[in-house]
Amino acid sequence: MSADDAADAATSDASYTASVVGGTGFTGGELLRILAGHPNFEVVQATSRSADNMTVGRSHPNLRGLDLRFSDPDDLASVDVLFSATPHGVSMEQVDEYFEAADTVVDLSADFRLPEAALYDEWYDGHASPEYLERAEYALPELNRENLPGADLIAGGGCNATATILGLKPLVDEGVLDSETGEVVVDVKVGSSEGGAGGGAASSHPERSGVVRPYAPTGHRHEAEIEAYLGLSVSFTVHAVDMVRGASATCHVFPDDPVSKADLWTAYRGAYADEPFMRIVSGGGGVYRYPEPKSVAGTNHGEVGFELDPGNRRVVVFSAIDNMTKGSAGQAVHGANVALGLPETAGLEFEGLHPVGSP
Amino acid sequence: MSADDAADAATSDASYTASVVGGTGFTGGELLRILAGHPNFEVVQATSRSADNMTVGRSHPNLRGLDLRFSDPDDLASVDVLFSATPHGVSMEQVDEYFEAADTVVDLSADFRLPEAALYDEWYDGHASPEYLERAEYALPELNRENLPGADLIAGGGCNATATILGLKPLVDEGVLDSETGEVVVDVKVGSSEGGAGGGAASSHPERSGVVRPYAPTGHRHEAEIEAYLGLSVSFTVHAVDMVRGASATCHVFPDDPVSKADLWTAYRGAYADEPFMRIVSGGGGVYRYPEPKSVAGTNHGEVGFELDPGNRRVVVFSAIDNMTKGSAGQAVHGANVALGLPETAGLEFEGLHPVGSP
Amino acid sequence: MSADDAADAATSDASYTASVVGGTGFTGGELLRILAGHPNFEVVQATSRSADNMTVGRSHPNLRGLDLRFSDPDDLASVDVLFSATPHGVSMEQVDEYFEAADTVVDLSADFRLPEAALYDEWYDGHASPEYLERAEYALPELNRENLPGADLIAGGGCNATATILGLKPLVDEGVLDSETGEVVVDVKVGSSEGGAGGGAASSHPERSGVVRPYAPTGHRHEAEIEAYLGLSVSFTVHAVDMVRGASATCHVFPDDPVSKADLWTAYRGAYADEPFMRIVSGGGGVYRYPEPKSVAGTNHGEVGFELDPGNRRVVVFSAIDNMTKGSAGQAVHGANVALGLPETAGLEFEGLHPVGSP
Amino acid sequence: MSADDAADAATSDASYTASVVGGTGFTGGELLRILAGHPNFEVVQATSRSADNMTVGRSHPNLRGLDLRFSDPDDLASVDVLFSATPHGVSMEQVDEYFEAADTVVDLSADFRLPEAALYDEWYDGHASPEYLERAEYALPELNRENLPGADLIAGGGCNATATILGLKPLVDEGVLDSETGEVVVDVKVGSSEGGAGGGAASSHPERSGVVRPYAPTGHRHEAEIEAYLGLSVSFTVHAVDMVRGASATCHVFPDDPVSKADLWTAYRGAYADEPFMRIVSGGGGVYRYPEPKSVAGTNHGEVGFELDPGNRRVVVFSAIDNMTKGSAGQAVHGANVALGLPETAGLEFEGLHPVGSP
Amino acid sequence: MTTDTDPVLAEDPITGEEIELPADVEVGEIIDSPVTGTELEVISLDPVVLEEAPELEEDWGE
Amino acid sequence: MTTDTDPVLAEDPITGEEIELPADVEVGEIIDSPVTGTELEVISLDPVVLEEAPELEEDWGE
Ligand SMILES: NC(=O)c1ccc[n+]([C@@H]2O[C@H](COP(=O)([O-])OP(=O)(O)OC[C@H]3O[C@@H](n4cnc5c(N)ncnc54)[C@H](OP(=O)(O)O)[C@@H]3O)[C@@H](O)[C@H]2O)c1
Ligand SMILES: NC(=O)c1ccc[n+]([C@@H]2O[C@H](COP(=O)([O-])OP(=O)(O)OC[C@H]3O[C@@H](n4cnc5c(N)ncnc54)[C@H](OP(=O)(O)O)[C@@H]3O)[C@@H](O)[C@H]2O)c1
Ligand SMILES: NC(=O)c1ccc[n+]([C@@H]2O[C@H](COP(=O)([O-])OP(=O)(O)OC[C@H]3O[C@@H](n4cnc5c(N)ncnc54)[C@H](OP(=O)(O)O)[C@@H]3O)[C@@H](O)[C@H]2O)c1
Ligand SMILES: NC(=O)c1ccc[n+]([C@@H]2O[C@H](COP(=O)([O-])OP(=O)(O)OC[C@H]3O[C@@H](n4cnc5c(N)ncnc54)[C@H](OP(=O)(O)O)[C@@H]3O)[C@@H](O)[C@H]2O)c1
Ligand SMILES: [Zn+2]
Ligand SMILES: [Zn+2]
Repeated sequence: MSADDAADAATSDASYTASVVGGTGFTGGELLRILAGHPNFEVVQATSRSADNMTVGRSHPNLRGLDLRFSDPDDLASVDVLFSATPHGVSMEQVDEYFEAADTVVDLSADFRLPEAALYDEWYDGHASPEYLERAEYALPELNRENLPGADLIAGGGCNATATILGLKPLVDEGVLDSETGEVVVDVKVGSSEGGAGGGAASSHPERSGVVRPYAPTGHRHEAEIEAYLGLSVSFTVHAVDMVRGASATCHVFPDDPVSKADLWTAYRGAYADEPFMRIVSGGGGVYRYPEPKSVAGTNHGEVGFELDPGNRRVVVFSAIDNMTKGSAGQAVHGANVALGLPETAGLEFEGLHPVGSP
Repeated sequence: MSADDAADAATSDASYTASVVGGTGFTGGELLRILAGHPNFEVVQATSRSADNMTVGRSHPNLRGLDLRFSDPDDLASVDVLFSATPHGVSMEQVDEYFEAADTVVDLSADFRLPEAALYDEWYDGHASPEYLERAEYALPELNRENLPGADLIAGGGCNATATILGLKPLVDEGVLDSETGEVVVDVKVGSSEGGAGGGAASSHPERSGVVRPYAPTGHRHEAEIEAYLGLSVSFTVHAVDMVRGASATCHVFPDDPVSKADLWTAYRGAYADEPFMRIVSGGGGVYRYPEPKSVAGTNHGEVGFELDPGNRRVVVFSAIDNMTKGSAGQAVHGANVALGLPETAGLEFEGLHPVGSP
Repeated sequence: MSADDAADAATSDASYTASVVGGTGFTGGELLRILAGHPNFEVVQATSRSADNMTVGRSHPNLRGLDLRFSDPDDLASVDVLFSATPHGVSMEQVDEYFEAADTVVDLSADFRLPEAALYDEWYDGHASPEYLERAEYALPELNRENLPGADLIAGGGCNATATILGLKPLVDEGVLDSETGEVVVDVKVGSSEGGAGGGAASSHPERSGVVRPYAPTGHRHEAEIEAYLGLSVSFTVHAVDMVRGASATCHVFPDDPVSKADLWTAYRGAYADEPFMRIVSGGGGVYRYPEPKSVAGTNHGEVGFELDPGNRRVVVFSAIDNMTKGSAGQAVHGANVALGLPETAGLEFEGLHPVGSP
Repeated sequence: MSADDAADAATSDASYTASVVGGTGFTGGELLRILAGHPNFEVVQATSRSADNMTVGRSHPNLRGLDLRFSDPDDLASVDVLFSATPHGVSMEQVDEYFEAADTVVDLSADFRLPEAALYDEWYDGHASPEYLERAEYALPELNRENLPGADLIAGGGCNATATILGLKPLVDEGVLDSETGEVVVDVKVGSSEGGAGGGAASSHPERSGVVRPYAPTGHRHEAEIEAYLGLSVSFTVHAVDMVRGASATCHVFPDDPVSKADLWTAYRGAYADEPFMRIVSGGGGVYRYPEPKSVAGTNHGEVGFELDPGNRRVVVFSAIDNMTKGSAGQAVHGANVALGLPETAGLEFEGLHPVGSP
Repeated sequence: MTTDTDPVLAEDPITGEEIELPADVEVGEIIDSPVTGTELEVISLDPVVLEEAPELEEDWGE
Repeated sequence: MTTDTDPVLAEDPITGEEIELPADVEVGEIIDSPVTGTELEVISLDPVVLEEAPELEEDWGE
């Protein structure tokens, strides 16, 4: 079944074969988890160079029920949709092979996220296949839903960029913020799964436990993505904290004109009331009054909330996602669902746990 | 629909109304989470005295999508199935009212777990409704599947007892262990959700973080349950460790006659190969070689594994569950599925996450 | 021995009797720990209403070696120095009694931190003993060393305020920042001990584990302290993260005029090179490149560091302390050491641990 | 100054030069921390192959105040005491060189712990320098104080063995346990620092967080040490749990003859009442009723406690230490203090923190 | 026909939207808005008038 | 008909059960048993003979 059959696919009996390149990795494993429970996908291949021929459950204990072994990424099966979850730089080299094997390619790396080759020269080490950049669509439906149907190269967003974009977009849409507004400070806190399965000394449990560690004080590459898609230049700083899953962005913004809490509710309700995965959590009672990564852990939900600080003419926006789902694999599947005309929430229904520790 | 229609229910369109008494609690919230995703249940009531009229999502942030408010436990709605998740002692007092409101009662407390009133005198403070004890069926299908169909009073097992029973039952069934065998030491490690939502000073984050704390050095009441259902007297010690969900039982046993690893595989495969929720994890490669709570967190799975220690003529058995699911709410729903003739895994399909921190 | 004998005290054989009001609390326990190892103090009383007559070691297991029992705060012993570690509002009511019992009073609450009664009307619920405000000296020697010698009412700083003040003061002193500069965003991450020993539902282990939780989105009272002592209005937001000890302030500032990294090093070296407890950690190699709470846990050290973000004309300043030591009890003892003419580091020599988890 | 001057050293002005081989490692760093604060040692060398010429503070952020750089282990300085903290197998190869450089060698590895070469054949891969085994003294003063004075080859105990030996020794000394008694089950829980600084995939933060992981189900080499020094064969199982520092041994023993709680108190008080580092924590009130690793974290203390289980004729013994101090570096220094005739607690006075998370 | 278990309707004081409340709400009761989660105080019943409840910060200490 | 992508069959050395292995396994390769998860070494190919692989405990240090 090819992407141009997408129109038919809205019925729940559409079925696509899929492969996952980079199946031993964290986001690769998350893709496998989601696709295994997705009614419209059948995973036929998961690749690994290091665990070739081993069962998938050996790497991902939650997938022990899956009857699948890793195979070599050099022998790509022919599938409808190929998901690639490799480190930056791999898929831009492999994209031709990917399209020989598949009709639709969904890439989770940064390789097709930015709209122009020049940005790869500025923020990365250039681009090996710039001709694909125009063809690629950013996977995040809350940002780019209208361009996804029928897209055949889908680029998953960066996890920290996703958290930030989801938090600030309603303010940009409402004109509260634009490129002329003053400082936009985005202070991000992330879990250890952001580093991927191959972490080094700084990722060892004794060194990484209990930290609040500035790990990207300035110059994080996700700034480029945020600027490209929100039109805002942001002052971005990322801290590692003691959790495994989760990215939390606190955005401190200073609108030129005063806004009221009702304005903010209107802006966020307008943007997200009909979104299947977005929740506004902003004050209220009980323990969970604002967005928190652990409220959305394991889910494709994004939580956003805000508070006014009139004394400083500031609006604080909180945004929380699970970097492994909404921030990567879940977003990729969500984007693919939209591209293929499947129900948006297919495969992404898990609502999360409570109580839950540091998921 | 009443329990005696159970035979019809194997089709996926059977539908039961349900209520949850104790809906603000940890296992009450877990019941609500599972039932909300269960194709055959519709939750019509969740009770709370302390949060009467508040939304369920205020207590359980993962249930913000649920359009339900807590109501008073004194006004029980008429339902097919009433789940009670109250502290020990409440449901033995309320059971008549429960049966006025519902055809089937599933109780998660210890109130109907033990088979005889005398055991409540010995281990608890006696029993207020001993006439119900015979009627009650222990919820764990791996132990009691044959007696569950049609049962209308179902008693969920204790979380630590469940972990232990699942670990040792195959050895009892194979005759490797019996009441004449020597010492059976069960050393349990549990997460903080076992204490329920109302924890005191010892449960505060600063005091409870990072602990290995003997919290029931001896005399834990689950010994009674284990003895009642396995016929074994066990030396039981429970430690609190730094996780939220999870119970892990390490059983050190000393069979009279030598057993081989192949014997053990035969025993455990015989017991669990056809069980939908049980996994044998015993050696092998990678990071996850033995049962671990985090491999099953959020799921209704139980993992069991074993290792031989010939020098000490010992068999070590490891058993890991999530106390909130397999150890309480999931087991209760699993038991109810069997009792009502529903597909066993209905509502319990979540397979868990990887990586995951301290779930 | 009274405070006016301070001049003699620089010899290591000066000896002061001390009492701790609020000895069961977290900062009270930390005071007892520090004073027990302090060569110039002898603790003669620790008060508690709830644990009257119990041993100190029952509340604080690290102090089991201390032969001391709690006594009633209504029966204050006559001592040289009284340390009060009670919730806000208590010491402003008790200060007359305190001075009847002691020559020198060191208060860890907010009650004497702010210079003017009007600020208590604005940020708190007014002040019961405003006549003491002028007499009080802020305890932080890095800010207020010259006014401490001979002071007899010493007000310990707020933990988050301390982290912020230590981070920004060098920039204020150098004129990089002043009240006319643009936005100063301070994004703080704190551990659970900040909540004190009496935490409620939000502080329970299951709810508090693994969080990134906005707990003071705006309007935190420490803003008042920062403004009072740095002359800067700051946009302040505090998040709870999964650690027990520690406060980390990330300050995002936008100087009017460009600064170089050399300027920053000059400013911070100028401010802190001779400070016994301050360390500049700013780039470099290995795992610990910037300030981290766990690097200073248990110590009276403060770490500060900075990074330039020329693209956004931003300077990011990181500041990390242990809220229980540098942020409260350690600062109080440091301030008392200066006030009494004792060696500054007396009792505060512990250098911390590595590796260390979530201290 | 050489070891035979030890008699003079009881005065606090004795001074020994020391080197630490393996200074980048976890126990090497802990040695450096302790020795830096030890009044009778002056560290002149810390070796590293991988961080040669780097500052010690780069590896161990708590030692930033130390003015010392790593140097090559091939160029050993001439010192009074050489501490070696290398992986198993290194010091048995280097011991001749060590003694060329130093009068006294303190080894933290397993290389000189066992009394006979045959045990190395059985439990390890043989021994390269068996002629030193008789000369070596086990470092733990609670076990071996009488043989330490004047010893010039001191072998630090294994961390898990130390916890177990401290827990069971009083029962062995009192004759409650001997080699004829029935099963002795020792169920151990340990933190991630036991794995050393070079941990692999299983030690990464995402995989190691929140675990209860059987990491040595059977056949742990510390069984050999325990048997050698207690004369007991123990059934030993080790679990990794989510903490960084700490080893907790729960010993389940079944004495032939009934013992009373008074007997147990007598046994443990007899063994430990005069020990400077041992504490009996056994019941009582408050949060900390039994031994806990976090109560002793960072200290050289050992906590032991016990409970009777008459129904099972069982005694449960709990023992908690910090593997980095009492379980390795602290024990090594304690042993060296005794060997050299220094005050036993010199350098080891730190009493720990409260509250403290997962240290 | 309305029964006493039918939800009652009210205006959310923050967003102005119509929201549903349980039939048995009482004056003075604190109840959370289904739209914003904000805690609201029931000021009057016929019609139901709601106001933002004063924030209780007990668990959010410093 | 078998193709070179059809799985090959072998006997699990621990349980004696028949297990499926990928078509392209090679002698000397380590592969985990789908039944027990145990790491098995491929000793020969025609027929496939498997043996328990020596345990690598690299990540399980003390
Ligand atoms: N982690 C996150 O939160 C997150 C969020 C958003 C986006 N992303 C992006 O997603 C991608 C994957 O991240 P991750 O965290 O899952 O990384 P990871 O855990 O390190 O996994 C990388 C995977 O790629 C495979 N791989 C590496 N080099 C390859 C090559 N040259 N050819 C084929 N396969 C190769 C690896 O397996 P073998 O070595 O066995 O082949 C492994 O399965 C990255 O681009 C990352 O930026 C990650
Ligand atoms: N936590 C576990 O891992 C686990 C495992 C197995 C079994 N269990 C058993 O499950 C039961 C619930 O445990 P939990 O951990 O969920 O406890 P929990 O978090 O403390 O919740 C108890 C619930 O019961 C309600 N409640 C208390 N007293 C009541 C009464 N007299 N009448 C009506 N409702 C009452 C409480 O709400 P209101 O006060 O608002 O009414 C609350 O919703 C216990 O019997 C426990 O032993 C728990
Ligand atoms: N925790 C921090 O990180 C931190 C940092 C900087 C400043 N502070 C400030 O230090 C103070 C203490 O904080 P904490 O965290 O240590 O609090 P805590 O753990 O709650 O302890 C408060 C202590 O005060 C006692 N107490 C309460 N009310 C009292 C009264 N009316 N009269 C006499 N004693 C009373 C309590 O004991 P009994 O009830 O048994 O008498 C307890 O010992 C607060 O003002 C706080 O703002 C705390
Ligand atoms: N961790 C514990 O809790 C604990 C407890 C009791 C006993 N022990 C024992 O203490 C010893 C050290 O353990 P650890 O946890 O500190 O290990 P670690 O963190 O891995 O450190 C090992 C150190 O040895 C150095 N090293 C490695 N091979 C060497 C060689 N061939 N020659 C010279 N130096 C070498 C390494 O540094 P370079 O590679 O830079 O030279 C490193 O500094 C082990 O024998 C362990 O069994 C550890
Ligand atoms: Zn934790
Ligand atoms: Zn942790």
